[in-house]
Amino acid sequence: MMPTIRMNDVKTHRKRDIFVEGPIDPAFIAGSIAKHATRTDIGAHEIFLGQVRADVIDGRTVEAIEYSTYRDMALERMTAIREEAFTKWPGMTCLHVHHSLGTIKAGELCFMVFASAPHRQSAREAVAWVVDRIKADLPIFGKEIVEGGGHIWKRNT
Amino acid sequence: MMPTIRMNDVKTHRKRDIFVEGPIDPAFIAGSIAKHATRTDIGAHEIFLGQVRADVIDGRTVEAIEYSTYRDMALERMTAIREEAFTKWPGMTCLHVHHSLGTIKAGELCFMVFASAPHRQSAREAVAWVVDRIKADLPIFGKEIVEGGGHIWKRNT
Amino acid sequence: MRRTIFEPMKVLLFGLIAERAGTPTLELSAASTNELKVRLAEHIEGLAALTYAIAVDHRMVIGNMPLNGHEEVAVLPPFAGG
Amino acid sequence: MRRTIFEPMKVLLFGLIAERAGTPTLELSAASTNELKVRLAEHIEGLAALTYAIAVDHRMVIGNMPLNGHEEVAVLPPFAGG
Repeated sequence: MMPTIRMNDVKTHRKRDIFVEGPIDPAFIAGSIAKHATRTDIGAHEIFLGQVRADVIDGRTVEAIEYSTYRDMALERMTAIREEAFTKWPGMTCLHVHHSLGTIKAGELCFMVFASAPHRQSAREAVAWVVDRIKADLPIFGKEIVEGGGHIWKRNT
Repeated sequence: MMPTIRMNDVKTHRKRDIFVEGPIDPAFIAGSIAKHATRTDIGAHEIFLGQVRADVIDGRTVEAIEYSTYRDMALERMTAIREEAFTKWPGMTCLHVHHSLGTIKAGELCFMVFASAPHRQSAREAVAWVVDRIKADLPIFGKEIVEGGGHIWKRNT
Repeated sequence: MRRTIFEPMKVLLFGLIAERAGTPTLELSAASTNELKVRLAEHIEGLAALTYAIAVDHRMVIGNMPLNGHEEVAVLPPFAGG
Repeated sequence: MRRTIFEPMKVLLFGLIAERAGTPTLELSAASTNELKVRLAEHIEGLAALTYAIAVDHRMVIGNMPLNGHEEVAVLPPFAGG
């Protein structure tokens, strides 16, 4: 049986790969921003960026986080989150998500959620909600590498 | 009489010029993001960007907005907003604001509010609050240039 | 030193207000913001139909306020930043 | 076609759980997720002290759930994305 085609299939239903090897480059973010210049119905962009913190755990400083994932499940969860976001904020023009895998050093960027909309309210609310959902629902694992070579497994609270 | 010196004078009390001539370049935003890599106490960046929309007003499309300001008052208001933001979110690491003056074409960026903090909640709340305050309190004026050469004075609602 | 209302003071105009006045500044005499509004209406055609606010020394004035002529006075149309 | 519990199935392990097991996959026989937990504890030392969840076909399992051996089963430590 053919699945029902909805009008917003193109923007919501593709199972995109959000994962990138290594840190997210600020120049990549600039490119992502610049691409929206042709969408003159957009009035507001909201961007969240996660940066690896040099936390001190039991007196030892975190030097990097090594991220891994259960990729198939994560992408399936992400597709569901994306669809729900477009249902909650139908005015949203687009939503871009990237998460790093591999070793990301303190000070480097590991996470980006970028929403655009005609007005700021949708973009703002969507980014906040999507960031929170990704942190809670996506099977992504982080090994905090501390100075001297040990590690501690990170957990979102 | 000497003014009382507070610990956070450096980060909150400078009267900075937030205004830039012309649109905000995505490459400039990338540079601003990249500069934070040395601040390894930061875990979250939240960025709001305003983009000029090609709204259709009485059947005529907006091609650009020409921004002007009452600069001295705007910068004084901005300093007060900045101080209040750092009081409300003491955990915030930094706050960068830029607003364009002159002619900004549809699709170009005219406004940036960029907050960083150890955790996402402060950065998120501060950006939302600062964006709203700037729109309500700063004497900035916008002339929407429509196709054919006429104009309409914009007003925030 | 009390200033007489006959000494003119420089009033800054912005956006739509400056456009309607045809100038970014006016020299007017007024001993209060309410009196200033009357003077402005004499100089700017159709001002009564426009929304505007008076700022004195970078602060929005609510209600009436006396002026001594040494303040920085501005006439501001609705804000449109962001 | 009912599968016997003696046929082993491949269980995916992640993060801290994979580290403790010393492998990213285990071959185990279990007719339910509760039985799977017992089998896992036999193979992974100190598992009882760890927080983990079972996902079946990419969905988190709450409570017990029968397994037919054709599902994709994974053992997940706490998430740390973002």
